[in-house]
Order: sequence, then C-alpha cells, then structure tokens
Amino acid sequence: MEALVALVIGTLTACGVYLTLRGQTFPVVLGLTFLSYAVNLFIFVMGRLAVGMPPVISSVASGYTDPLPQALVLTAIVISFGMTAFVIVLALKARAELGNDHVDGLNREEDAPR
Amino acid sequence: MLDILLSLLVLTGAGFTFVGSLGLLRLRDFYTRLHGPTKATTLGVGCLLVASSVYFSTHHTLSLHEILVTLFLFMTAPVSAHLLAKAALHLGVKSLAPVPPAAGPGPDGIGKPKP
Amino acid sequence: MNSLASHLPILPVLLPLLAGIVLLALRNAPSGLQRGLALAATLALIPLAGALLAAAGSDGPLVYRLGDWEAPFGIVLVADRLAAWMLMVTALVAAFALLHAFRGTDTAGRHFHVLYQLQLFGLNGAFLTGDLFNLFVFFEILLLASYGLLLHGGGRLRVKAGLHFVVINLVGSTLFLFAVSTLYGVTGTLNMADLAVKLAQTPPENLALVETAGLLLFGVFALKAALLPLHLWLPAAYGQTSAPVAALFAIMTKVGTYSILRIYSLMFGADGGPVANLLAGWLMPLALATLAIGMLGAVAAPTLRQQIAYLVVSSVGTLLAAFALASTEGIAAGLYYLPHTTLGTAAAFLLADPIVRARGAHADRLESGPPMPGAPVLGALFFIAAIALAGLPPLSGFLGKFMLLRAALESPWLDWVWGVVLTAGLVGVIALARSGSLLFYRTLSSDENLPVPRATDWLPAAALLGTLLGMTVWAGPLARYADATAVQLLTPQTYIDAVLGPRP
Amino acid sequence: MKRLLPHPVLTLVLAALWLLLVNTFTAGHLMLGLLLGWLIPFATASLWPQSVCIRNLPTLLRYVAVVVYDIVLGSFRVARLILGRPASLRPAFVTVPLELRTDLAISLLANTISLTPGTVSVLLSEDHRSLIVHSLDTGDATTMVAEIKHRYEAPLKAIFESC
Amino acid sequence: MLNTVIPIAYALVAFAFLFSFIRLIVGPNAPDRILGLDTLYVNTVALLVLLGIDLGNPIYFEAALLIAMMGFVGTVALCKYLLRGDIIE
Amino acid sequence: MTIFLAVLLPFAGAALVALAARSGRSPAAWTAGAVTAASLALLAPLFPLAGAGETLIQQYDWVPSLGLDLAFRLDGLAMLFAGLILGIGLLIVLYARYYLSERDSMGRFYAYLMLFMGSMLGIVLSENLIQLLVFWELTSLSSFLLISYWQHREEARQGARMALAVTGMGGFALLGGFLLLGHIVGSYNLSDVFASADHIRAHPLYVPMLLLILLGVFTKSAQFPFHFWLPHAMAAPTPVSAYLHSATMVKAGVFLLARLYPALSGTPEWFWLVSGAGLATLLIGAYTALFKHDLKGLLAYSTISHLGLITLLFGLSTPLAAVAGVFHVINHATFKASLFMAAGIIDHEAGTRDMRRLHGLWKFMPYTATLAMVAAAAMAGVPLLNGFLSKEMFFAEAAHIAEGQGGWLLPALVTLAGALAVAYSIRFIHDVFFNGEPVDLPRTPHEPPRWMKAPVEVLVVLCVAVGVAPGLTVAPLLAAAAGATLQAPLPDYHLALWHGLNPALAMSAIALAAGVAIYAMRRPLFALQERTFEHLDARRLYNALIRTLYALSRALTRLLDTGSLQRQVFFLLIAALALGFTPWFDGPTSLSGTQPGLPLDPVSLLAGATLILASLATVWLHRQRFVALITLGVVGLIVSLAFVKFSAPDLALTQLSVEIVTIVLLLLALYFLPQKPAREHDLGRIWRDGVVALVAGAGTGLLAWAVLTRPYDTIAGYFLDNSVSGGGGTNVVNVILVDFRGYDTLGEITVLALAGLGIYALLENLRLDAPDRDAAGRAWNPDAHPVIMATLTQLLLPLALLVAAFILLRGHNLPGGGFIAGLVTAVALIMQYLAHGGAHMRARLSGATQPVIAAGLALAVFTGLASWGFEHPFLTSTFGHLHWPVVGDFELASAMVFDLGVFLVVVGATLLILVNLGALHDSRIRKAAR
Ligand code: NA
Ligand code: NA
Repeated sequence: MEALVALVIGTLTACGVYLTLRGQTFPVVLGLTFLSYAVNLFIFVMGRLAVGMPPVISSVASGYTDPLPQALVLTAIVISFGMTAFVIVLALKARAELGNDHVDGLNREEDAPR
Repeated sequence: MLDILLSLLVLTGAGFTFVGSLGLLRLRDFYTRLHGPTKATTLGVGCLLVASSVYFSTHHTLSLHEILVTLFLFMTAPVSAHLLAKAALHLGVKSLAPVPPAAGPGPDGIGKPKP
Repeated sequence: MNSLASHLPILPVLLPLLAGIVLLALRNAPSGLQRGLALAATLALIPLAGALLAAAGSDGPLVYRLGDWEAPFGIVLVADRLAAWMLMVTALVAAFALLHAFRGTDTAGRHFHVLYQLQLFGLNGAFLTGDLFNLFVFFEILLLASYGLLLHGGGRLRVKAGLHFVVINLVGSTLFLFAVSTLYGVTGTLNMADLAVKLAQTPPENLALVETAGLLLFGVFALKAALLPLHLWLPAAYGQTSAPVAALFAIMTKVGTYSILRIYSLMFGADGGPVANLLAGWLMPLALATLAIGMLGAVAAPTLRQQIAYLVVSSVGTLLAAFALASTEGIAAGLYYLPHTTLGTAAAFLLADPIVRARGAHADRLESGPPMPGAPVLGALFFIAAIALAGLPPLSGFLGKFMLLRAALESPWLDWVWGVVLTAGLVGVIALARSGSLLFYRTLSSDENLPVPRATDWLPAAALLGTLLGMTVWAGPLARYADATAVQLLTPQTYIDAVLGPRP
Repeated sequence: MKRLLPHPVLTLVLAALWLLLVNTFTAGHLMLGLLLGWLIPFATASLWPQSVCIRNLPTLLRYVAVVVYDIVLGSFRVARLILGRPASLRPAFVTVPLELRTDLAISLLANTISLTPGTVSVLLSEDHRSLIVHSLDTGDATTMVAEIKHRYEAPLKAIFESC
Repeated sequence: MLNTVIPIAYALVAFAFLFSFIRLIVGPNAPDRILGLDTLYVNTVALLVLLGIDLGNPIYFEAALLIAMMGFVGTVALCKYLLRGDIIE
Repeated sequence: MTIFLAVLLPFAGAALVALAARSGRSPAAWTAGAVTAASLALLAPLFPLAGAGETLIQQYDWVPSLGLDLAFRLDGLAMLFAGLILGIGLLIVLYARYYLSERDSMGRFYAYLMLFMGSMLGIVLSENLIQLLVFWELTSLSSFLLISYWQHREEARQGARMALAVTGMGGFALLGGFLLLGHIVGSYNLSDVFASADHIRAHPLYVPMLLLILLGVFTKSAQFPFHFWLPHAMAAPTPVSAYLHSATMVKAGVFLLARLYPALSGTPEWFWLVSGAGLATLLIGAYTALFKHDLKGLLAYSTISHLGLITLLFGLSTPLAAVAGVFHVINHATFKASLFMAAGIIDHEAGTRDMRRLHGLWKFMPYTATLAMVAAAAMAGVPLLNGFLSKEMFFAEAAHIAEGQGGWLLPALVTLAGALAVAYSIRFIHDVFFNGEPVDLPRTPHEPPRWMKAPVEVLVVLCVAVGVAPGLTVAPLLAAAAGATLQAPLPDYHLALWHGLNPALAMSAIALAAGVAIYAMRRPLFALQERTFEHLDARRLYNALIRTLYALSRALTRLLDTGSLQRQVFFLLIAALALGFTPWFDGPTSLSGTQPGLPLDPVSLLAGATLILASLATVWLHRQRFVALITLGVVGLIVSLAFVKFSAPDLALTQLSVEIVTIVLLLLALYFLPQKPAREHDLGRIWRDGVVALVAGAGTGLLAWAVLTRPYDTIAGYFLDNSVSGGGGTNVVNVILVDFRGYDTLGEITVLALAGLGIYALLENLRLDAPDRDAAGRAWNPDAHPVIMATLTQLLLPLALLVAAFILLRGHNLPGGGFIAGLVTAVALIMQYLAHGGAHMRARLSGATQPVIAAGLALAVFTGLASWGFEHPFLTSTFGHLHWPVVGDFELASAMVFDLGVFLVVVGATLLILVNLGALHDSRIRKAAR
C-alpha cells in the first residue's frame, strides 16, 4: 500500500510541476491545485497509513492513527483553498489588465516562434 | 436471517450500482446512457443505505440517518439528469431517437440564438 | 498570569489582528478615523517591541504557552533577543511607511488598512513563533496580506508582478509543507526546540531524510529572502508596487533571512550533532553571489525603484554572508546590518515616491527629466539615502559592513567576503552616483507643470533616514545587543531550556 | 406570527430530519431540532417567497408508495435492458402535455418521471405547458403519456394545486 | 454470509467505478463526461456505505452525505457552464 | 571635547550656512567664515602644546565592542594640517564670496564647503583609524558635491562621478587595509599602532595590508595610475579646486602616508611601492602639465606632480626625506592655493582659461600678474621662495640615496622633473602675462575686486616669508609636524637658503637651465606630444571599465531576469531538486526503512490507478479546459476517498467541500478566460518541463516512501490522551484544531479572511469582456434559471443548512467542525446562486459578508482573550457539562465558540469570494447598457 501511496504522491507532484510550468494562467492554477493535493496527501501520510482507526476517542476503537498530521492537512487545505481562490481571481485580473491569459502577459503572435 | 437480509441488500445495492454504470458504458447514445445512473444507481445506493441502516441499527443503536442520504440522492439525481439532458440538447449531442424540433438547437428549438 | 505584562509576547501579535478586525468592521467609517486607528495600533507596536527588547535582554527568552499547553504539544511563542529585535525593526518600518501611505495610497483601493494590520500580524507572528508549522501559517498570512497590498491600486505591470509573486510563493509554500511534514514524519514533533533536541539525536539511517527536509526548508527561506537564483520575484514586485507597500516589504525579505538564521542556528547549528552545520558550503557562496548579482542588477536597472529593489537583493546577500560566517561576530554584524538595510531601503522606496511624482512623465526611469520641483530637499535626501544604501560612512551601513568584514577576518571565506563586499560597495557607489546625477543634475527644459512636493511627501522618508543616524550614534549599545543576541543564537541550549524546561 | 414562524410545516420536517441526522432521539435533541427547524426558515425566509400548501396527506403518502414501488420494479426492467442488447432499444422523445400549473408541482412531476425507470424529464417547454421526456425503450408513446398523467400528475395536482 | 458478500459487493462497485471513469475519459462529449463524474460520485457514496458496513464504523456516513450533496452541486455547476457560460448570473 | 567640537562645528555650520543663505549672499559667506574661524579658535589654544611636541588625545566611547572609539589626536602633524585646512579655508571663503556669480547658490556652495572642511579636519584629527576612514569617505562624498556644483555642466557631473568612483575605490581598499592593520595590532588607535610598528612590519599580513592602504592613499593623492580623476575634478568652481588640490583633498592621501609613516615605512615593499609610484607620478604629472592649454589643467597636473614628489619623499624612508616631505606639503599648499586663485581671477576677469588665447595680460592686471608670478616661481623652485627650500631638500635626499645605492638614475630623473616644473611654470607666466596680445577674449580683463585679491596676497606673502626667512617663520611648525610624523627624534637639518655648493644646488641649477631650454623648444615638443602621447589617457581605461561594467551588468541581469514566471518557477524547482537530492549522494542512509507496510487491496489499487490516470488525463487535456476540470474533479474525489480509507474522516469532508467550491470558482473564471487557449509550439520546453516534472515527482514519491517505511516516535499520544480530559472533545483532530493548536487555526482563518478581502479589493473596477457565445460559436441557452432546477434546489437549502448545523455542532466530538460546516453552508447558498442567479439572491439576502468575517474573527479572538480573565494564556479553553431541565445533559466548550468563529469566517469569506466573482457579470450588463 505504501508504494501505491508514494506513487500517487509522485504522480500528483509531477503533474502539478508540469502544469505549473505552462504558460497560461489556467494550467498554472490547475498545477497549483495538483501540488496542493500532492502535499496534502504527503503531510497526511507522514502520520503513516492506518485503516479503520480514525482518531475519534471511543470505547470500541481498536486504536487511533496519528491525529496531528490530519489537523495540519486541514489547515493546509484551507490555506491552499484561500490561495487558489486568490490566484484564480488574480488570473482574471491579469486577463483584464494584460489582455490575454499568458502568465507573462505575452501576445500569442509575439510568443510564437518564427 | 438478519445476515441473509443484509447480504441480499448489499448484493442488490452493489449489483444495481454495477448495472447502472455498466449502462453508462454500454449504451449507445447520451440520452440512453442517462438512464442508467439516474435510476439503477439510485436504487443501488438506496439498497446499500438501507443495508447500512439495518446493520448499524442492529449492531449499534438505531440508525436512520441513512434515510437522509437517500432523500438527498432522490431529490438531486433527477435534477442532475434534467440539466444534463438540457445541456446535451443545447449542444446538439447526437441522439438515436429523433429530437423533436422544440427541443433541438434549430430555429424553433430552445437552443436557438437569441435575437 | 494576571497582569498584562505576563501576556507581553502575544501582544504584538494580537494588537494588529484586533486592529485589523476593528478596521474591517469600520471599513465604511471616515478615512480620518481609520487612519487614526491604524496609526495608533502601529505606533503602539514600538513600545511593545521596546518592552520585549528590554525583557528579552534581561530575563532571557520569554516563552508564552498558547492555550496553556506545554511544549512541545501546544504552540509556544518565544520572544528571545532575536525575535524582539525583528519586532522592533518591523514596528519602525511599519510606522513610517504607514505615515507615508496617508498621502493617498491608503484610499486608492479597498481595505488597505485591514491588509496592512494583518500583514503586521503575520510578520510579528512569524518572528515570535516557536513552532515550525505555525511558522508556515504565519508565512501564509503575511504572504496573502502582501499579495493584497502589492496589488493595491492595480495597474498593468503591478498585476503582472503580483501574479508572478503569488505563483512563485505558492510553489514555495508547497515546498515548505513538504519539508515540515518530512521533519514531522521522521521526528514526530513540530516544536522548534523539540526538533532541535530530536534532530541532534538523528540515527544514521534517517540522516539523509532530515537533511533533505532541512535543505528543502532552506530552499523556501531562500526564496523568501530572495537568494540567487530565487531572487527574480523581488525586483518586479518591489519595483511595481506602491511606495509604502514597497517600504513595508523591505521587511519581507528579512523574514526569510530571519528564518534562515533561526532554523539553522537552532536546529541545524553547531550543536546539531549529525545534522550540524547543514548549510555550511551552501549559504556563503550563494550569499556572495546574490550580493554581486544584486549590485550588478542595481547598475543595470532602468528605473529608480528597480534599482532600489536590486539593492535590496544585494543587501540580502550581505546579510546572509554575515550569518553564513556562523560566528558571534558574523551574526552580530548581520544583526546590526539588518535594521540598517531594512530601514534604509524602506526610506529609499518612500523617497522614490515624491521623486517619481516630481518627474512627471519621466517617472522613475533613470534618464534626464525636467527640472524637478523641490529638488534641493529631495536631492539632499536622495544623497543621504544613497549613502545609506551604498554602505558609506557616516551612516550605519558602513558600520554594518565594517563589522562584517571584521568578522570575516577569522573565516576561511575571508578573501571571498572581502573581495565581493568591497567591490560591490564600489559598484553600488558608481550606480547610485549615476542615478543621482541623472535624476537631479541632468535636466531638460520642459513646460510640464509638475507638482511641488509638500513636506509630508518626504518627511516619513527623512525620519527613517534619521533613524539610521541614530543607529550610528548609538551603535555601541546596538552592537552590544547584537553581540548578546548572536551569543544567544549560538547557544541554542538557552532557547531549548526556555521552551522545554531545563533537561538533565 | 407569520413572520416569526414562517413555515411551521418545514419546522416540523426539519426537526424530524434533525433527529434522523443525529441518530439520537432525546428530548434535548428534539428541542435543538425544533430550534434549528425554526431558525433555518427564519433566517432564510426571504428566499421563500411563496409558502407551500400541502393538502391531502393520505394522497401524498400513497403517491410516495407508488413511486417507490415503480422505482424498484422499473429498476429491474432497466437492468435487464442494460444487460441485454443495447442495439435493440427503442429510445424516443415523448411530449407530455401538462395540466399542472405551479412550479413546485411541475418540478416534482419531472422529478418523479426521472426517478422512475426508463424515463427522464428532458425539457420543460417555455410556456410550462408540456414536458419532453426521453424514454429508454418506448412501446407506445400515447400509453406512456397517459400512464404518466394518471399515475403521477393527477395525485400531484390533488396534493399541491387544490388550495 | 455477509463476509463473503462484501468482497463481491466491493468488486461490483469497483467495476461500476471503473466504468464510470471510462465514460468520463472516453466522452465523447461534455455531457457524457459530466454524467461520468456524477455517476462516479454516486459510486463513491456506495463505496463509502459499503466501507462503513465492512469496518463496522458509522463514522463514514457524513462523508457519504457530503459526497451526495457536493456531487450534485458540481454537476449543476458544470451543466450550467455548458448552458450559460456564466454560472452565477 | 574641544577637538571633537572643532570637527563637529563645520558640520553644524553647513546647516547654519544653508539657513543664513536665505537672508542673502553675504550672510552665507560671513557665517561660513565665522564657522571656520570658530573652529580654528577652538583648536588654537591647543597648538602650543602640539608645537611643543606633545600629543593630545581625547577619547570617548562609541562602539567599544568593535574597538571603535571616538578618538581625536592633536599632535604636530595634525596641527599643521588643521592649520592649513582652516587657514586656507578661511581664505577660500573670502575668495569665493567674490568669485561666485549671482546665479550660483551661495548657500549650497558654502554648505558643501563646510561639510568638506569638517571631513578634512576629521581625517587629520583622528586617533582612531576607522573614524579616520569615516571622515575620509566623507571627503569623497562632499568633494563629489563640490565638484559637481555646476551640475548643469556635463564635465562637472562626469568629473565628480569619476572622482567619487576612484577615491571611493580607494576608500574601500583603505577600509580593508585598516581592518587588517587593526587586526594585526589589536586596536585601531594610532598610539597602539605606533607602539607595535615592528610587529606590524614582521606580520604575514603586512604586504596585503600595505597594498590596500596604499591603494587608498594613491587614489586620494592622485598617484599614477590613479591620477586621471584629478584634472577632471577641475570642472569644479576654482575656489573648490584651490582648496581641494592645494591643502586638502589630495593632501589627505599624503597626510595618511605621513601619519602611518612610523608604523609602515622602512620595508623594501614600502620603499619600492611608495617611491616608485611617487616618482612615476612626479614625472608624468610634470610632463603632462607642460602640454596643458587650460590654465587649471596645467595647475592640476602640476599638483599631481608635486604630490608625486611628496610621495616619493615619504617612500624614500629616510627621516630627512620625511621632513622634506612635510615641508613640501606646507609649501605646495601655499603656492598652489594662490596659483589656483590667481587662475580663477584670470578666468573670472578674462572669461577663459585657454592659454592659447590668454596672452599679454600684464597690461590689464599687473598686480595680479605679479602675485601669480611670485607663486609660480615658488612652484618652479626659484630661490628666495619657499618652493626652493623644500625642493633643495628633496634633491639632496635624492642625491644622498643615490650615493648609498650608487645609482645616477634617481638624481637624473628628479632633476628632469625639476626642469619640467620650471618649464611649465615659465609657460604659466610667459604665455599668460606676456607673449603678445590676447586672442579673442570674451571680456576685457581688469584687476579683480580688492577682497578677491587679498587671499592671494596673504599666501604669496607667506611664500616669500618662508622662502626668505624659514627659520623665523616655518621652522617651529615644521619641527613639530615632522616630529609627529616620525614619532622619533628629528634628524639634523638646517632650514637655510644657502647650504653651500652641493649636489642639490647643482641639480637645481641644471633644472632651472634645462627648464628654460625646454620652454624655449616648446613648439616642436607640442607637435611631438600631439602625435604621440596625447591619446594616452588613463581616463579612457576608466571609461572603458565603466562601460564594461554597465554592459556586463545589463547582459547578466537580462540573462537571468527575463520577466518570465516560467523561468522563476523553473529555477525554484531546480533549486529544490538540487537541495533535496544532495543528501542522498553520500552517507549511509538507505531509501527504504524497516517498518512493515499495509497489504494492498484491489479496490485501493483501482482507486490509485484511477487517480493516476485522471491526473495524467488532466495534464494531457489541459488545453481542453472544461474537460480538464472534470478530470480534476476525479482526482479530488479520490484524494478524499484516500482520506476516508486511511482514517481521516474530517479531512475527507473538508477536501470534498473545498473541491467543489474550487471547481465552481474555476468555472466562474473559465467563462472570462480565452475560450481557445494558445497552442504550445516549443517541443523543447515541453520535454524539459516533462523531465523536471518526472524528477520532482520521483523525488516526492521516494521521500514519501522513505518516511512511510520507517518507524517514528510522535507527540501524538499526548493529544489522544488529553483530548477528552483536557480539551473536552472526542474528535481529537477537532480538539487539536480548536484547542491544542487553536493558534494555527486562528492564523488560518485569517488567511481565508485575507483571501476574501484581497479578492474583493481585486475585483473592484475589474471589467472583463463576457463572451456571448461559447467556444464553438454557439449562443448561450436563453433559459438562465431552469424552473425544475430552481424549484428543487430551493427545497434543498434548509436540508443543507441543517446538515451544516449538524456538522458544526458535532465537530468537537465527531468528524465535522467549523470549517466543514462553513463550507457546507457556503455551498448550500452557492447552490441557490447557481439556481436562481445573483440578482435574485442579492434582492433577498444581504450581501454583507464582510461583517460576518469580522464577527467571526472577533469571536475567535475574544474567545481566546477570555482566558486572560481567568489568568490563563491566550486561547486556553474550558468546558463543562450543563444540565438543563427537559433538554438534559449539555456540553459546552469555549472551543466550540471558537469553532463558531471559524464557521463564520469560512462562510463569510467563501461567499465573499464566490458572490463577488459571480457579480462580475453585472459589469457586462452595465457595459451593454452604455
Ligand atoms: Na445524480
Ligand atoms: Na473537525
């Protein structure tokens, strides 16, 4: 299972990195979202994998997984949500101000290789 | 007895879930595919929820909150289907059945351009 | 725990937060009231920082346990000498930049004062926290506030710079999380003191793991600090935003340098056992390269504000070179230089504003423009600011540089530090002399009707420059404090004992 | 009274749902449920311009039973169709003229049609006088329309449009 | 008996999941993909309910509830985009 | 205190002068004079002591930890220089009052002059080397201001910048040198430096230290090859030149040579470096001076030459040579100052300084001509004038050294220099005052005003007095200054006109005769010079260097900073990869640990595979933006599932809600973004990014693997143990969020609030073109709010809100809490916006989300603050079980109130973001209406 999780985290990171390196704002936002998935999963699994052991105290529970990474991920999710929202709106603002959706405000014609 | 009931419910639920998605895969145009998930699947999940309700009511305390999920699904699934169909008609998605002019994208249809 | 004094460490965090909330509630109140409140809240940070300086100087690190949970389980605030020092610098820069903002920046868009106070909340929180994840949270606060402030007022290039700033920092934040969580995954703790203890006992099979985390963390801080090659965001962002924001941002790179100093003295410092001196070999070459690139950028800059921004880059290099010496003298030199460069660049950004206005269509492009109204005052202030930025006597920058060079005497990096610092100083003089000459001396005739700057336009900048003079005059006590701070940083056990209680 | 307690039926329904949600049937939760049942409609009253009128509770219950029965039965039929030869399906769009006039009733009808097997409400005409339904396997369109009107539209009209 | 049925149920739901995903990827048009996603959400509800029964822990119920709700909102928003472009107008 | 005050006074005087200048030109001059005089008056009482060979040191603490004191020293050498600076300064003040024209700002001039004077005084009166350096740099800065005083002139600006660059370089070198010196000695104080002279000379750092200090000295004193800045500094007003290049600026370097003479001299390195530079400068200066057509240019090169002479003397390292050096400092100051002033008068009266046009001025200004001739004769070293005396001593020393070393080259070269000095002095006199009629002068020259001549008179009288009766005039001063220079008993020397027939006299005679001869042959020499050396100018090298610096800077900056975000991200990634992978290349760490893993089940495998495929599909299809959003939705869904699977129900709930809100946001944005994204052409870029992405993915995957396969000790046990007893809740994650780490949460809701407010501010005045058809060119569907959707969605609202309340209230004990409840509430409301549209909702719901945010934050903060009342730190929680009749047992925790604050902020911020973004549409309507 650990290998699968590591593979998933790696894939999410790779996709995030590739998209973040694109030239238009939209894929960049997608890329950042991917990166946040990757890192949220990463933080989460730092508490190791445990099935059926949610950290909710009860008399019948067989055990509990580490709750701290979960709390950290919650914080990270909310923060990255705020950030994503901001960057989306900023992309719109850039679209309005720069006239196109290239991250550097380039024109398509200028951008094209000759 | 309870075990059998539960097993039956679980199996039926999973079965319908399976069949609904299979329909999504197999059927030949969008409008027919729409039928699978909206009905077979809702019933499937419904059965599973009943199973869950029975299971937890017998293993723990009375558990009826599964009804809520069912209610939710029954209220939303048709709306989703309706909107999907509307969108498909708007986009002029290919249909096996002839599309009545009032529904098509043509000059009389709902998808006609606004003046 | 009944007197307000016992809550001293949290006050510099809570005050701007509360002020931000009140200002948000009063967002439609008359701007006079908003300004008054904002100013009162900002000015109050100065005595608070002063009290912390005094307390941290006499009693050792103050530890404030949030929620009354003991470390390492709850989050603690640690107000040691370094934190108090940073708070004071922040408070000073913030107060003067805010005064400058009253000239109209604050009303050019929405929520300036709220964002400003929350930016201070983020900054102060970052300096005070003793928890690595909490540091991340406060990084995010200060970043988001800075995004808002950076973009405040809008405009084409500002939006582009803002977009770049935001995206690069988001990637940086991701990196931060990878690093912090790896440290947690290996050591099982987040408290910085506890991490220091645990890291020093790292078994060999985990060594590369924690080193990876430690180095990734360095990457994040290097980005915030604008260390080569991660400095590219800075010239655009600082060069494009409004003057008071750029001035306030002068402290932003210092958050990165602060973090480098804090983490790599406490957790990966000389006492770090297997992870000791993690940055040795990385920091000094990068710092010196940044110093050089910053200076060359200042030479090449086409506009005044970009030039100042590159000088900020260069000052980051200087600072980190000092810290990289990892000796009492080196760190003390950096600590003395830090307020100097922060206040100095803030003053320069504030000063650039009336200069830009007085040049009409030529704005801050480094080229001949029309005769500048108010040139004598602005020119004199520019001259003083240039002295400060170039690190020339008699202002504090010279002393800082002197301390750095002196500290480098015992270092194996001696030749490099001296060569780069001295050459860069000369290059800075050449670049600034050219700018001053172009801006103030070489004038074209013009019939543009340019506004005459009022005293309020340049007084905050002048006052900031005045603080530099103060730093020179009172260099003795300041250097003593910096020395003691450096000693405290190089004996992390003080910090650890304060947070975790003395251990056998 | 109307302003303080805008939707008494809704309040009761919500209180009941609350008890379902919390899975605990105590007096305390009943009170809490009633409180929320009052608070939620009160806070969102502005979004509820028209109050819902429900008559004929027995009809309503019977209607629900019929629909559930149709769903269960129909599901098997649809399952058979899906598992069978897709090429043999006879899909069609069928127009159902409407007698219902209120939006709520029309929507519930459309919903019912979609929930029950083999049919999906596709489109409501602009004048709300007819509903276009897609049928998965249509034998006779007229019978189908009649069935819909009889089984679903009539009771809905009785429940919602007789005030 | 339940213990033997549950793996079968898992397999059935898993296949359902797979089919929906295939439709989502294959399309060929946007409504098909949305339909695929919508069904995927419903499949997930099924999976969670099954997991709850399997692990004997009712703690996964809320996730199922939220998935039902969020899946709907997602579908509505996506469809509305196709129909109107501007989803909140 | 006195010395300190004397130094400080001119600085304060600068401000006074600027103030005084507001009331007129004369008040400015008077104030400047008064300040100078006052400073002199402060020091004068101490002169007798210094004259008697005593050293006065006044010392105050400054930065004791660094060995930096405010330490002042008054000894003979300092007295000599202070006297020159203030005495000649006084004359310059007087002279400048008449020299400057109506257009020139008196205030600015005198203020700069005062700054410069104070800096010079600081140099010569410093006991502490670093303090000396401070003043040293201040002279560079203030001379920059003085040289560029006529800032409208290109050559003034250039000259000033060049002077600053060259002397600035020297300053930085000097800083290094002083640091090394201080390091060797262990103190920066001169007394300590003198005391450890032998130690210094034997120290391994002696040579680098010496090189650095000499670099400072040579640049300041315009020694070859750093001499080129000085002639360009002549662009300054003549009073400035007279001051800077006679007694002050350039003398600072010489002063330093004298000051450090006892500590540094006497080694072969010192001898060769100092005397070599001095000799070269002496010759090159003298030679070049001869060919300058500009009056001030001639004087400038003559200055260079004389500075070379003095440097050479100190370089020779004999006590007598040092005495001669000090003596020549005095003499050069007097005759050169007077010559510059005379040149200024000529320029002022005739309107030009070009010696090809200035001829025969004797007729117009005989008095000035006489003064100038005397001064020029002193410069040439004519007997009965002061220049002769020191030059004789110089020749004698040169001959003496030559005797010892047995060479003839040095005497020959210095004699040649003497001859050249004679020649250019003659040229100065003959060309200007005689040699025919003036050519095309702008003005008819006449004698200057009375008080403009006075300073020249004073100086010329001094030249003569010293020259005729050195013993009666200069002897005590010279003795004191030389004594202080040597820091040793003075050698035997006699100040007299006649020393008998000795080699020096012979050299003088040869020099005089040869000088006359050279002047006589000047025409062919000029022609030769124009063909050969005219273009040899170090300034070209300097300019080339500066140009290279600029070109290099621009190229390097442009190379790095292309203004491209992609490049920045790329750099960051590369840096992260380099940092992250480095530790694994050496060391014992193996990638996999020892912890046994969980078995892999088929459903998880399927989910994982689906996630990976969906991710790849998103990347593959990212240009089909709408489809990419759908596949992204799958990714988010499976991530939530992973949270469920691995025992994190809270996370799953949060992720699910955030996921949907994000998709709604992206859809809102998609509408305004270009429908047909640009195609990517650059295959190389795609490959490069692909490789980086793969390596990064491998990195994080391996990192995760490495951690997951290792055991660890965690602080988590504490949370599990104390959650119920200390935090009052069974949902440990929630208790961590609102209690153990409530401070994080406070920060995080602030982030969310900030995002909302920032977005609100961003959206202001944002106008976007709203497309009226989709990517395929199809018009939008006219049915904006389908009835079926609207009606049924409305029914869902209370249900959804009920769920939100449920999630909020149970969060402390079971999965849920403020965040999730907030997001569910927001989603419930967004659902209504989707179904009914913004206008409908705005008409019914107050859009005041900002007060909700403020209230939420306030609630959270005040809950935290409440603990102060109970003498606990911020955010300390409390909880209790209340028993209400009928209702039953009821738990109330302060953390729940905190959570309510969280809830409010989340609702407020999310709605603020979504609703305002949705309302962008209104701008389209407004635009259409217009
Ligand atoms: Na559905
Ligand atoms: Na929670």
